[in-house]
Amino acid sequence: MSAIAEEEAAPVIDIAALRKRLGSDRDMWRSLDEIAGTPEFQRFVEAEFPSIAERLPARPNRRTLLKLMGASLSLAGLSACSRAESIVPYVRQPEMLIPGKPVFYATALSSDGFGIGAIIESHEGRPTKVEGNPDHPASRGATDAVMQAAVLTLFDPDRSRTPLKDGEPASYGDFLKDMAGLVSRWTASQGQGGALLIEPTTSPTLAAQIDALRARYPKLKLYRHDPLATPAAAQASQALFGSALTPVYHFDRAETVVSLDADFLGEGPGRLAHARDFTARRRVRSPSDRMSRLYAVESTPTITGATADHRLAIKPSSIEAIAAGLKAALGGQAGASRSPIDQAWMAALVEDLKTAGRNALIIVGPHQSAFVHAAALAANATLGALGNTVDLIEPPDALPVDGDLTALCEAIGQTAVDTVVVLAANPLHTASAGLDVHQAFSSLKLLVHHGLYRDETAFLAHWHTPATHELESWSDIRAYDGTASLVQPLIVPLYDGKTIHELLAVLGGQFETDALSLVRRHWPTLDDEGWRKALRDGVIANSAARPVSVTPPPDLAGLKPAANAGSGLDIRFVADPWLRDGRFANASWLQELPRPLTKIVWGNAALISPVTAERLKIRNGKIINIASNGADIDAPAWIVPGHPDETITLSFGFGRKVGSVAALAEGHDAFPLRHGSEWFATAAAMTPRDNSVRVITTQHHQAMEGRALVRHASLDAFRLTPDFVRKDAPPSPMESLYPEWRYDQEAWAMAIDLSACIGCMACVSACQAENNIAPVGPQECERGHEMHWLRVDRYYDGSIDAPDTFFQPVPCMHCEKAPCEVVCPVNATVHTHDGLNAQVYNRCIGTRYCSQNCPYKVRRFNFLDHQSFNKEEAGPEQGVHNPNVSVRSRGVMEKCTYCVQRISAKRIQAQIENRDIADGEVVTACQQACPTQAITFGDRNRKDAKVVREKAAPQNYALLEELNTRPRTTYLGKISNPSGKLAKPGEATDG
Amino acid sequence: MSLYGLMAVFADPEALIEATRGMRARGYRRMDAFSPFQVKELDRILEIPKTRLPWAVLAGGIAGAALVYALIWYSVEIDYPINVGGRPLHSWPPFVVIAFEAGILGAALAGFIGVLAANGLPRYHHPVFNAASFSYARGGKFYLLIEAADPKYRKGVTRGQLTRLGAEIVEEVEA
Amino acid sequence: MAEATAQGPAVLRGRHDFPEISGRIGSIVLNGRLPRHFWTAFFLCFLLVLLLLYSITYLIAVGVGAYGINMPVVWGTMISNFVWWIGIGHAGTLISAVLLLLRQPWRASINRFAEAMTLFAVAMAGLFPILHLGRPWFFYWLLPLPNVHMHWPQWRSPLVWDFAAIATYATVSLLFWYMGLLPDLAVLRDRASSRPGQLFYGILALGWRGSARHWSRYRVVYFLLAALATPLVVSVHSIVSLDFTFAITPGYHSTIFPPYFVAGALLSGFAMVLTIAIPLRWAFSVEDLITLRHMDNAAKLMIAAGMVVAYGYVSEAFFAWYSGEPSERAMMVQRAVGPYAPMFWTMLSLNCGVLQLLWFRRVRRHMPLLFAIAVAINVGMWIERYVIVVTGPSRDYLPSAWGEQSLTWLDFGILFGSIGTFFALVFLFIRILPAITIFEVEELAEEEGKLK
Amino acid sequence: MPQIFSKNADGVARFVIWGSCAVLLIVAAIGTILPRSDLVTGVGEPLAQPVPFSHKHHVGQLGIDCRYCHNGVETSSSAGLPATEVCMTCHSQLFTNADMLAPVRASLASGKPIEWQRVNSVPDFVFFNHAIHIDKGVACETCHGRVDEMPLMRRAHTLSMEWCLGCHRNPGPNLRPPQDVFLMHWQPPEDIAEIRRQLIGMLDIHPESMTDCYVCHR
Repeated sequence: MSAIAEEEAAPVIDIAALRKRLGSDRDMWRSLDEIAGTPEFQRFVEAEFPSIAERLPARPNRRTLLKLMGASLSLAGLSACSRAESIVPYVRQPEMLIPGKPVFYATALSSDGFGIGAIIESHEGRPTKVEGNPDHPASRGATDAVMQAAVLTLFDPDRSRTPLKDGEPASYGDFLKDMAGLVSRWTASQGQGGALLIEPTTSPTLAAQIDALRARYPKLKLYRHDPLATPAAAQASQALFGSALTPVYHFDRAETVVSLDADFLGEGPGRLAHARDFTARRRVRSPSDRMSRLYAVESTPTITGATADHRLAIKPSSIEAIAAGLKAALGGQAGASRSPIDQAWMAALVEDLKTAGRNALIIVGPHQSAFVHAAALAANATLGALGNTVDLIEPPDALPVDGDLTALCEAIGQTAVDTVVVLAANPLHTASAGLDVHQAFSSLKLLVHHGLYRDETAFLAHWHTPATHELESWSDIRAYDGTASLVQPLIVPLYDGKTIHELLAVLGGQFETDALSLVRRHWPTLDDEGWRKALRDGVIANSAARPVSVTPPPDLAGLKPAANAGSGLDIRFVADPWLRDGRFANASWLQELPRPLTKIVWGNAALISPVTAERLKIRNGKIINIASNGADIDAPAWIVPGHPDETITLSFGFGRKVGSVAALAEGHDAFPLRHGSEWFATAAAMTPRDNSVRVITTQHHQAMEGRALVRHASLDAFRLTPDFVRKDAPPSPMESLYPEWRYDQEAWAMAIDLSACIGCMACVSACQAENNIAPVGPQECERGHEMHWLRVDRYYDGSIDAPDTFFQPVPCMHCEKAPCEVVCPVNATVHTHDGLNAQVYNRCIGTRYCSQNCPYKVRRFNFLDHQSFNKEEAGPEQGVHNPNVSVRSRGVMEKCTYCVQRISAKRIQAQIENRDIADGEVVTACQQACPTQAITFGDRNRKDAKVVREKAAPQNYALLEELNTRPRTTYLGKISNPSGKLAKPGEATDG
Repeated sequence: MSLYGLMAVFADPEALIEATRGMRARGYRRMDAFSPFQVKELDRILEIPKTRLPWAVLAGGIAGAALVYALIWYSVEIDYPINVGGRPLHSWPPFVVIAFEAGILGAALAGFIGVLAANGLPRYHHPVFNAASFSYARGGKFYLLIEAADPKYRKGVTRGQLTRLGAEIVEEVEA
Repeated sequence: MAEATAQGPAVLRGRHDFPEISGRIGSIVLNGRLPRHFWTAFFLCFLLVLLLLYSITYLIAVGVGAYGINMPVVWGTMISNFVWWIGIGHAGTLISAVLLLLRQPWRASINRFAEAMTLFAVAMAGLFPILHLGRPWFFYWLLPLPNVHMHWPQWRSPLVWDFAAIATYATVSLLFWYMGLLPDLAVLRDRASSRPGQLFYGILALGWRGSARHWSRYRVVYFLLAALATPLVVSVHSIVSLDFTFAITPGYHSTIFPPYFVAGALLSGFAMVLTIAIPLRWAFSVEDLITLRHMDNAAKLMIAAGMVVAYGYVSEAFFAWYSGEPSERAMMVQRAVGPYAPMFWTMLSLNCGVLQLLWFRRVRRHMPLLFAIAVAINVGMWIERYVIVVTGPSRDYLPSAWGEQSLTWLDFGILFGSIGTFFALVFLFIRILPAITIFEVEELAEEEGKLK
Repeated sequence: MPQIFSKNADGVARFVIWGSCAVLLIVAAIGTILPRSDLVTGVGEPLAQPVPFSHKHHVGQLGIDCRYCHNGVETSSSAGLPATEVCMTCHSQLFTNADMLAPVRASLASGKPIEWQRVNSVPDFVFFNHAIHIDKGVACETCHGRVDEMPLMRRAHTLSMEWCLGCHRNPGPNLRPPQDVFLMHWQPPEDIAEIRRQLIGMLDIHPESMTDCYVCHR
């Protein structure tokens, strides 16, 4: 790929030239149109993305090229950087656009409608990497797997490229013509029969536009379809306080946390902030340090439960009883009678909560029933936590609507609605059971669909217009705490896309507008300086929502536990952690990213507990038929230790056949089994079929086989023996015939804190994005050919029904006595002076001896041509490639390099400035993405370096140190904080 | 058409040995014996000097080993010193292995080339092939050649002596 | 006929004279006195040669991912084939060199094709390290060639040692074999009736005329080559075994490997000698030259080597347990009960079970049975190599990385292709060169006084 | 029996033996020399350019600084090629209708850039950074040769790994005071050896770490 780095001579011509021309022009877009027709752009496009150029649809070729060009154009504009209209480089990276140097921009990515701040790295106008925005409350500098994939979906060749009229390519002009007709019709009828179907959104501009539309067409109906909607919290707060409020949690203040089926580390728009704050309270380096404690009651295994000090797996329908019991116990009543958990557990929990007082926090899974939410609010209030560890704010996504998809279908049925404009949603895939959206939509007079892909709904629509990717759009968005951010384009739309704002404007009769002015107009409060600052910082200063102070009525306003006897099987629906409701199904990175606990890739399975499997004589991969009131689906079973008994976990997001990547994946679609917006169903039936399938997973063995791999101890045990990691660990033999090799310059080293690691897989995804790691597809994964340089091992320990779960990220250890190097016959992997275990791809001949001899098995081999070398044949996906990392060819070994390209960049910079590399200057991709800062990287030879401090911790140990490989990567043993009263043998000491 | 010598054919090794001993006794020196397989006594009778080829083999072995070890040493110490797995540049134990193999190879080549050179092979055209009676192929025949250049060689006499020593055929061999 | 030669140390049977011996052996080559179905058999082998060519083309076009290997088991059949063939390559040199040094008369009539077998086996073996590579076209980077990258081989790598060992072994075997051929080529030269025949064998014979002076030097150097080949043959398979023992992978990292591999090599080597000799002596009706005595001794050597191999198995398991190293133990247990258990037990039953039949003289002298056992041992030894190669990495230090590989058609295509090629070469050899050493048999006949 | 081979067969045999030895030696020699020869490396052979741009004229005679056109060279991995405008800054005044410059004017008019032929290139897996070399006192001349004497640009050195390593192992002889890196016919002062010794210290150059693989391959 260095070709791009080396050959950017071409863009520099263009940009320099364009910069000059743009300077004179008022309106950037017009000037774009002027210039972009010229062959100069096309040449740039061909130089930069030959294959894109040739893969572009024939008809609107010129225009698409123009869009592509816009990339470097907008950058051109911004590097001229003087006009408020241009987008502005991030303030921490004050770099002009110089070929070969990346530029960084702040924006915000949407997660289920909520914003998470991001900083995008852009090379010659190509967004290549997503990093977190440290100034953004929802990111705090961290990212997750889904955010990392944003750049990949941007360059997805399957994206819809042209407007479609009844499935036939049409011009945007024709679309506008038809819309003009619609507008005049609505104007006449005040919007009679018209309806908008939107997704959940927090965009203030969008909200304003919708208000404007409703003002313009009073009879226009607005429906919201969110397959992942969790309305219970709002209902509870509505009932208790008369207004729908959203809780905001402050884990940095929480001493004792009780999670009632809440996966606050892995789910929800605040997950990254939660993870940061939660683990910050649990960072133990010396016996005197303190640690918060987490009790987790959950109805399906989550990474939160895996992190918990005490975990209880239970049927989802039993949570209400626990909530009731908890509230009662805290309320001082001895009413915890029918609580399904054992008394000692409850007692310890309640005692801890009481001691914690206002620093306690009871958090409820958003999918749980309104009663549970209410009970938790009350309990928090009793403890005094309300207003301290949990605040209530006006919901950022508040938008008065006329109902959901069901209501819409009814309305269509009653012919109250004959025209529907679907904005971004894909109801045909995500509609729940018994809701025949297809039939309903087919009866419409006009169905307009606006989306990123030509998805199931688009196929049905009379008109489909491509949406812009969020990295191509001007917009704005609010974070989980209400903080607003501006969304700015990194690249002018690659394909013929329009932002949702433009589309709404069109429906409002403004045909000649652009998203930028629409958004800008919505923020009159910001003067140009403030606007630029907002763009630079990625957040709009103090726009966070103010907490509302409330007091819950004692009687929970009559909310009662739903009287469902938890008879039979429960079904617990979850959204796939990466694909969500299926919208990311076409992102190969996400398909191939192992699920945190099951390590399943390219598919999903029905998760059940070992006991249930035992009862029904089911093995892994056995196809089971799951029936729940009326509907039924087939899915392969997967046995998960610690899964609640008599419960099946089904995940949404799979089973899509639209999209070349999505179609590759196996897995089943759980929506047909779902009723309404329920998150768990009771009284389901499960019958094994006779066939089985192979569920693809990247980790086949779950036990540590009694080896001291993840060394762990309880806080008490740690206080007694701070160096517990040494206990009954085989000693490392240091004597050798050979003299030691000295490293007197930098000595790069990494420390990974296993207590902090929550197994969220963000690091793996970031590594893939940074290092051009090829996805290989389901068949190859099944054969064990996957390529991730960094893997997160997951081990179970203790009883199979309630095991302890451990995560252990395993990158290359960069051993000082590297076993891989001595066996390579061609010097393709050798040591550098700063102690890196370098891998020279162009020297490797693929004997695979190094991997053979690597006890950590962290090396990855290109068994086949996984990605094309050749820029001509590689798809537009190559647009996402990091130009500073070689693309590896077939037959070559590769592995974690400690992000050597980042080290080199920083060293060259330091050398030019004739200084040493500062501590913390070099940040590896995994470290940068990690929400809990579990990974520390730096120069081991600097006494003041953070990594040295980490490695000085008593629980620091090297993996397999008995082999005397002298790894540079070491681990801090996992420390948990179980209550002394409940100490399980497994937890009391290290295992 | 000069004369190379007299070729006498014998039925079996014993006869050949006898004849050879006899001719030596009669003072002939420039003679050679030919047999389908080695007849050990002949070495002594013909006073064939002990070959020095073993020394050549030894030299070849030492040379091969030394050269290759030197090459390795040069490559790791001087030409491209590089840290491999934290081992010292000149970590001799592994290098010895290759040197050993190279030694064997050198020795074998020296031996093979040496024996061909010493025997003056390949020698496709040789006077003995002029002898009609001389054939390897018939097998079981054993030959004694008295060169005409031998000082004691007398045309009739030598032929007579050979016949008396039990030669089946005695034939003149042209050079 | 078994009792006919039951007693007596004599290697040869019946009375002979020199023309008869050289004539019989020579005419196989010169007059093409070939048994029926010779060419049919050759044609079948040739089909396998085509299979090999196709498989190799496919492998290079598509990539090594096309056969069974994966993470963590990155080594597969290419390596086991390599070790297997090298092992087979050992018996030839051992028979001709070691038995020569030990003055074993019975070596005479079987050493020639045993050496040929060595050469072909080594040729096959030499193929696999290259096919094993991810980028085979760069195999020459293992050689210290002058290049503009200033790159050198990494001399510490056992693969480079392999390269040296195999190259040396191939060369020395070739020289040794050719030297042995010289006098016989001379015989063929003089027996050849056709001009092309005369020229062909004449050129190869280098004008050998059996001069007494030549013979004395020839014998000395021939013995010296034998003396060189003997440590070489031991070193070669020891070095091959170092490919494994040098690695820290459980199941590889074991000091018993070198002797155990050499013994294994002899076992498989003699098995292959019998696999070829038994049909050969029958087809060409040379039972009186390659006699039951040969078969009997080979069988005895097999069981001797087999017992050493068995000891290897035992000590491997014992030290895995005795070392107390958890991963070693786990690997050993997994080998016996894990996914590869069936192969492991087949290996044991063949190499240690079936072999024991050879304790019985009746079995050793019952050709069909002996042949069956030899084939069984060949199979068993291949399985042994495969088990060694895959079980270690599939169960190494981090259980999270445990995994198995599953073979594809390509693994078998290449294995059987190579076997076919090997036999095709053997057929060609028998057709073109004397498969039995004429001059040594004559010498033997002379010494044993078996002359008319 | 009759002779199979004629008298001169032995001569032929000897010739074949010694001949094949000779052939082997020759092949080895060619294999060593050819990859380093200009035939393969293309050193010194000028490429035809759309516009016969003469560094000799612009640098040698007019003395235009390198950075005027290659403006990224001090800050970025890539030196960068000049935009058409950059050419036209002068040529809108000078030689305004020289035929030679027609392509340049055409380019400006049509916006279609001039397609130069790349002269100095390294493979994709080699990551070369201009800035660091310039900043550490490695002159343009050192790698690109006396461009002020090249009517048409040509490759001055092989740019092979061997050649790169030569300097990365022993940079001293190629160093000059950083302010002089853009000078063409630069005459080293007589105390250059001393200066270079100081430069290595001053510029904090570590030759021992400059041969680490990842310096060029990532």
